[in-house]
Amino acid sequence: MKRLLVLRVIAKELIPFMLLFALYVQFHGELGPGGGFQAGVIIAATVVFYAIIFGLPTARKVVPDWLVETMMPLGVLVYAGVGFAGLFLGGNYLDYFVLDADPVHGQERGVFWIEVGVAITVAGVMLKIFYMFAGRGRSLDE
Amino acid sequence: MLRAANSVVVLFAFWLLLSGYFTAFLVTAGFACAVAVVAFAWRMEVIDHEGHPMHLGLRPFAYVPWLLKEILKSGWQVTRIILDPKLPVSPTLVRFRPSQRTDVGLVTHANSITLTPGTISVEVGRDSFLVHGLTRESAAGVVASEMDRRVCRFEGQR
Amino acid sequence: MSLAIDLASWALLVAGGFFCIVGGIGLIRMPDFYTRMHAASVTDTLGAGFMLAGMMLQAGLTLVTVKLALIGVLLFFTSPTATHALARAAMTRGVQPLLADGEGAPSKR
Amino acid sequence: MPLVAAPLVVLLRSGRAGWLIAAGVSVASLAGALALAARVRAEGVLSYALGSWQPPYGIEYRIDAVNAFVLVLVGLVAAVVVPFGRPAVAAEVAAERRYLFYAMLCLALAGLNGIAITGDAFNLFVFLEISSLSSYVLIALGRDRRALVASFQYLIMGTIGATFIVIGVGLLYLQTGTLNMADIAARLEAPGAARATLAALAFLTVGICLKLALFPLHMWLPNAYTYAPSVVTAFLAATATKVSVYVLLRFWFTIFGANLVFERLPMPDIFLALSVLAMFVASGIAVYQRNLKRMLAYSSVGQIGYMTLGISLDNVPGLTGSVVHLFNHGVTKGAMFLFAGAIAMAAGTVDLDRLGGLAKRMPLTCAGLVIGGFSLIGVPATAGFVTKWYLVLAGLEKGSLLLAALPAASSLVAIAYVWRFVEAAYMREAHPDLAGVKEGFAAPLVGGWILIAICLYVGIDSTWTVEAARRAAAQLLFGAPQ
Amino acid sequence: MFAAAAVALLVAAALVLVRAALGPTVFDRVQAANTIGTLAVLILSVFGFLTGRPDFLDLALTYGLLNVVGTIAVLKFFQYGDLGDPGEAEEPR
Amino acid sequence: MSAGVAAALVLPAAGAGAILALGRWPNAREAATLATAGGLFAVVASLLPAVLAGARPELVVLEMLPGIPLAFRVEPLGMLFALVASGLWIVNSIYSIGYMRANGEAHQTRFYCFFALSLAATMGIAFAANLATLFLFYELLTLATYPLVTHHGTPEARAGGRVYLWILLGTSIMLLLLAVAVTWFQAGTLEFRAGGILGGRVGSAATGGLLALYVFGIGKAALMPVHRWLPAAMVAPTPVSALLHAVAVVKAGVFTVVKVIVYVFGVEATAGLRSVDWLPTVAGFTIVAASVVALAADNLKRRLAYSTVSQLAYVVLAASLLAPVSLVGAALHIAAHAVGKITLFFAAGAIYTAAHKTLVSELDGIGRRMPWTMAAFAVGALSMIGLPPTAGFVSKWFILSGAAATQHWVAVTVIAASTLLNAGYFLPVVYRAFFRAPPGGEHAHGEAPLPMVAALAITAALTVALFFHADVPLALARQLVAPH
Amino acid sequence: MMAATVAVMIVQRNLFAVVVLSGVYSFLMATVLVALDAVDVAMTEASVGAGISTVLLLGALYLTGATEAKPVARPWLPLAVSLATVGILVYGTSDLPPFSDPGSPIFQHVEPRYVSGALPETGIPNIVTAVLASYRGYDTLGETTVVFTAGAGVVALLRRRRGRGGAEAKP
Amino acid sequence: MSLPGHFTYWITVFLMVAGLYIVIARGNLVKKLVGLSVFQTSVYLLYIGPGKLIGGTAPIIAPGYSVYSNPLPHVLILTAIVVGVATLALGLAIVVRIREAYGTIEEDEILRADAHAPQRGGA
Ligand code: NA
Ligand code: NA
Repeated sequence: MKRLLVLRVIAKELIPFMLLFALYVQFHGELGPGGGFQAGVIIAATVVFYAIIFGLPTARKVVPDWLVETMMPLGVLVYAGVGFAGLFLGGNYLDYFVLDADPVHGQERGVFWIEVGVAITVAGVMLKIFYMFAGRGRSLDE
Repeated sequence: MLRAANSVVVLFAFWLLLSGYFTAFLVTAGFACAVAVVAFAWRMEVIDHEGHPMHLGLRPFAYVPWLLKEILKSGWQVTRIILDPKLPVSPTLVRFRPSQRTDVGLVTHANSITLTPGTISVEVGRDSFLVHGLTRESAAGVVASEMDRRVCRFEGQR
Repeated sequence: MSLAIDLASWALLVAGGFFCIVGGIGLIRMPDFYTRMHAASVTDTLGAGFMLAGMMLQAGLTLVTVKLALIGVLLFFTSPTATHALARAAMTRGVQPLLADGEGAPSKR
Repeated sequence: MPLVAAPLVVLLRSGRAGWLIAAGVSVASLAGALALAARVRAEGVLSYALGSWQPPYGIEYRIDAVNAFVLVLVGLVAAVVVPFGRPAVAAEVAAERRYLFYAMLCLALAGLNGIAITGDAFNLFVFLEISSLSSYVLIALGRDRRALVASFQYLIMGTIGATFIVIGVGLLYLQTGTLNMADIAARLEAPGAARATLAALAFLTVGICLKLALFPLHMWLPNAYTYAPSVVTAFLAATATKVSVYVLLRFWFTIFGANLVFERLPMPDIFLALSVLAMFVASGIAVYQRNLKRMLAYSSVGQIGYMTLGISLDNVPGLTGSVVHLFNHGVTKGAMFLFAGAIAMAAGTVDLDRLGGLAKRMPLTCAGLVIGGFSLIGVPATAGFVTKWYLVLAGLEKGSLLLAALPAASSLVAIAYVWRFVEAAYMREAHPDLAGVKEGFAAPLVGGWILIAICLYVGIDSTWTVEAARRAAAQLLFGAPQ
Repeated sequence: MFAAAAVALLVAAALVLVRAALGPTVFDRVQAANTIGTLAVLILSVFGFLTGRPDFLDLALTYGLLNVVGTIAVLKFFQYGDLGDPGEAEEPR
Repeated sequence: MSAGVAAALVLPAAGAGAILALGRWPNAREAATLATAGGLFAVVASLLPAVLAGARPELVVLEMLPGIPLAFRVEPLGMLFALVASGLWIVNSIYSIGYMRANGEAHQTRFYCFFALSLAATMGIAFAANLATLFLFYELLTLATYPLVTHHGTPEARAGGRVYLWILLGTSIMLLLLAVAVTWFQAGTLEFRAGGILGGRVGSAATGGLLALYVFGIGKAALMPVHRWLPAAMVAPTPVSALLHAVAVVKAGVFTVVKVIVYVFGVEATAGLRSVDWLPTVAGFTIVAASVVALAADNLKRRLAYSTVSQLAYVVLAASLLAPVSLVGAALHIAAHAVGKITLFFAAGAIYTAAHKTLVSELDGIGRRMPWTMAAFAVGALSMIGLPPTAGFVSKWFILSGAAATQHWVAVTVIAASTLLNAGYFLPVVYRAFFRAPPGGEHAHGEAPLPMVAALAITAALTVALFFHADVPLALARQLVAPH
Repeated sequence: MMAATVAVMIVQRNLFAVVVLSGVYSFLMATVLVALDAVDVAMTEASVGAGISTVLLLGALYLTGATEAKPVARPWLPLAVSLATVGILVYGTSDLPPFSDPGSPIFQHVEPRYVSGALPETGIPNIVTAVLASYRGYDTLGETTVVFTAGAGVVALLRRRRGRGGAEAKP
Repeated sequence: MSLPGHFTYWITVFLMVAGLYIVIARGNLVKKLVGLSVFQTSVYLLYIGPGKLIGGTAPIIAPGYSVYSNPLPHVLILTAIVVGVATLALGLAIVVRIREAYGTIEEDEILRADAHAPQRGGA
């Protein structure tokens, strides 16, 4: 008897929408509430949800540890990299004005990329922490 | 593959509904995101006949109004019970065999039971449902019910 | 016309609020865990439904309505799922339901 | 820059690369700090607007004589401890965690530098948290299980402290509408006018004092320093509390102004009393410790008392003493903890009762520790003397021989605990467990001796440090170095 | 009228909160928490209208999603004592 | 010239290094010690003519604290002190070699190394051009001698070392440092200047207080009640007691006192102040009280130690009289007491080495077995008492003259009384040694090893020589008080 | 309501219940935040408080056990400390401008520039995002680093050697 | 000083006491962390409360609105929330390790275990 029947089916239906919603939050952070952090958290929450229902090992197969561990620093580097881009293009650190000929457009571009960085790191970290906690009681990890 | 493409379309529509901004950038991004999500979800193996039951067509939409009506009816009953000073409850458990054949059908049935106030599906399996009813009558109402038949119809039986 | 819409949405919102409160009262009055769940589902379904409908009427045919509908759909899917999971978890962990017929839990747990 | 280094380290996932990057970053950080200090000296206060948003709208780096000094200290300690700490890390931290360890070290360094360099009150909090969180991890990576408890204790106390700081900053913000420190200072109402100002002062002071382990808010420190890996202890002991002292200086003098803090409130008296308690009670507790690292940790609490004493005296020599002691004590304790770590590695214990006759086995390590001890006592020709000299002068300037005698008197307590080590290492019968012990790895020894050499050098030729500290003191008191 | 709705929702939430406080079983509290989540979604929607900025419904959606994740996580944990347990999902079909 | 000053400081430190490096070869090591000592004396002596001619060689190394340089300046008193210390180091090294070998002492490398370091510190004190430099080397001397005091590592040695350290470091940090700080605070300089630097800047009462800080802060001068470290230090091997606790350390103390009085307070500036009148009294009390304790002490080294306490107080007394003549006496007494007391300690060490005796009551008839040793002891004793033909007579004479000149009759009385007491505790030793019959059943022993005997003979000879040829010390002492 | 939740959290010894209640608390807090116009903050608090924190606490509880021992009965000192803190805070806030005072300093300085400048200067209508990502972008870099630190820290603390379980935890 | 005018401050105050009380008075380490979270959240209202303008709207520029609540506190508190969750995660990780090392997460028992443990070097 599949006792998780209801959860499984509903989860399958829900997860793609959750992910898309996360991305929506990411991309509309400049227009409405939300942004990289919230998006990162929702992405992580989705994977956590997936892991809860389909099991940690499955989740770890889909979103492997190496990926998560790469995401953690990658996001910070993206963010810092935007900062350095400003520096190399002749502005101060984190100066977005210089990222484009049109300063306002430059700002938009800078904000977009740093939000991407934030989301990557947040999603990575939250997931990794979840993996660490949830995986600790069992023998399958690492 | 068709299922995936269809998913992309649905998700892209979802995006557009959420967004309400139709700038070139955001629309493109929306499409890209929909594709990315589907790719990822594919990897998760959640886009299958359960996760994206497109084979059902539009039949589910016919089922919904009926369900809403049921919810209203039983909701009102439960409200009366709650507000009744005597609190006339007679909790009852019933076990019965559902007639659905697919998981989607079973889940729809189970959730419909739960959605209608006064009944909760406690255990859901292929062979038997265990339902908790607030009263004897509500519990009895789920066995071999109209709902069972309607879900079967939506599932494509008959 | 707009007055009619206002009145209708008023009515819907009031109904929603009423059912929410009823659910809350039920949650307090009901004798055991399982019966309380029934009360809660009044809030989840009727309360939420009427409220959202009331708001949709106010918003008219806009994106807001779409989002409200999405919220409604979300609740429609998730609320029974959560309730079911809760009931099942309680049953698995041996929370005995109070039964009118005094049978106790069914043998198969 | 270390901020960028840390993720790189994690990305590379190699202990060796981690070490290389961390060491490189530390040295670069020292170089940067020195360059900044030189520029500050030449050009006065530097301001760097991040994102090219002019303060107070954006966040600015604001570097003056005070934080240039602190930056140099942090850079120096890092540049010595990190490159030379490698064998200690190898011995104390499991291989698969080593790269993370270095990443944490980089983050701690980044946090401390950030605290020192920023001109924005809230940004300071953010960096404070970076350094704190990484410190918690670093401490918890100690081998002894008590390291975990110590780290947890620190986490609780540190978070309370940080939250107090946020509350204080919030109260300031509510009164001024700005977060830029210079701007807050300029917009704060007339001294003592607002209750909220006083409350902000109270919260900030308590919060910072939790972080800097002012007696009696020091409870987290001894355990943390005792059980953390030695490199961590050496690094944190030499920098973290010092940076906190800097923060206190910054808030008290730059934002609230000496007028408010010292003339309208009983702050100097309270601080004086606590400092004296720290100097005598904490040092007194140090005398009774059997564990060398713990003894040094309590000694740190006592030495922090010197710094706060100098602050509470509120005059140029006092502040000079405080600021210069940041450096002097940082260098000294950094070296001593490196040596203590070397002992722990070689002898497997830092229990004084089991270190009998150690000097025979590890002569250079012990000699370094003894010289460090001299600095703690304040023997002339060591850095510690310079501090003591200025504190005594500050007491005299206050017109009190008693105040002048206090720092001198607490040296006696320092003699007591330093001599416990001297007698154990040099005069006790050789402990049987130490039979095979030899002077261990060269790296910590070299690192420690570099710091000791600096400690001796600035003890004999203190013009550089004292001049810098005096400029910092003048900056704090009069708003410009004189 | 939205104010009235908000008040009603708040009253309901207060009632549910009583149950959350009383317990007695953990499941009661989880149920209460879940219901409060639903009510919060509604309150948020109403607030949107109340403040005249109904375009913040994303917030309500977020609530709804995370409410489910949280509730399921709690239950999963309580049933198996382990969040990562694959449960029976791996059974052959 | 300044190269000479630098050499005087660096040479012993370098010697310490060499000793450490040669630790494995005892002969080479001890040769290094001797060579360093000889070299040091040569360097110091080479500076003498210039100083006598009125030059003041200087060396400024760097700025320790803003406004306070690490600087050296050879003036007459320092010259005298340096000469005595470096000269006696040669003799002491010879003696040490004999003593350490004969007694089979452990850790000899460490011993010679720290000995050399102590001498380096002593040179620093002697040549310091300002209070801060002096304070620096003063503390270094304490630390460098500490390992020597606790050389044996026994519990008693550790206990003695603890007292030594606590009193010397304690007084210097608590009082001397404070005094230096007050001086800096008031005068704005710490430089030793003829005529003093405090003149007129400090009130009378404050001057008295500051003087008290100095006098008691300079624990090495062993003025009561901060004298206790000196007997405690007697746990050290005898060569240490001889050179350090008869010459270098204690003389550093009184030297500093004299220097502070002359160059910081200024003789003229301080002379009339009533607030400094207490000092001769305290010094006088120390002279008498220490003598009484010495009289009661049976342990020979302890008796010598209290004798030292008493004799140091002479110097302080002499300086505190603030008369030129007495200051000359103070300077001379530094030299005179040094040669005399080192002789006595040498003798005590020789007795211990040859006969393993430490108590005065055990010395019956020992003069017959160790005639050279006890003869030298007698010479030293005479010098302590202040009888001709010894150096002690000369210095005491000047001090007494000073007391008479200033009509300080208390001082005169004290000197007279103490002379009697000195005789009272030294002469019985000599009497026992030569005129009592040795107890029976003793194992036969002769003199101590040759290097020791040679050393004590040399110092005894010096004690006598200084009586006949006191011109160099006298010249230096006179320059000290010469009008500037 | 939040107060009541917290009060129950204090008394409750079943840690599991405490976790559930803290989720409720978070929802309530987020609702209040929305009422105060802080929509971005509310979204974050909701996702963090109700989502991530709950999951984390549960994960930790699984590994540590879910009931609290009876507290040792000496609550007076902590209470005194807490009350002293509060005393200062009450004192300090008592002369701050009252709620919703447009004349208070925080609306006079800095803020106007953000409100009027965000859109023309950065092209971003959400002022919070504009300030967060651009004006105070460095703060957010720091914040991201904090997150990263926590993540790497947890890994550093909980990672085990490959192949064998939990040996390193023993001292 | 008006009670309603400082309403948000009063909530802040209450949460703060409660949080701090849990942290100090409770021996269970997880509970301490929960208390710490509450304590940290108390700050949110301190910042955000005063930034609200009645009649103002959320600081997202939209046509038809001219009065916005102060966005700066929102930004700061976003950061504070993130810091809070980071602290919580780390704290829990440490608690987990403590539990593995000591077998308990009660402060008293841990202290007792350490007091009885033989004094080791603690290197
Ligand atoms: Na945003
Ligand atoms: Na139902």
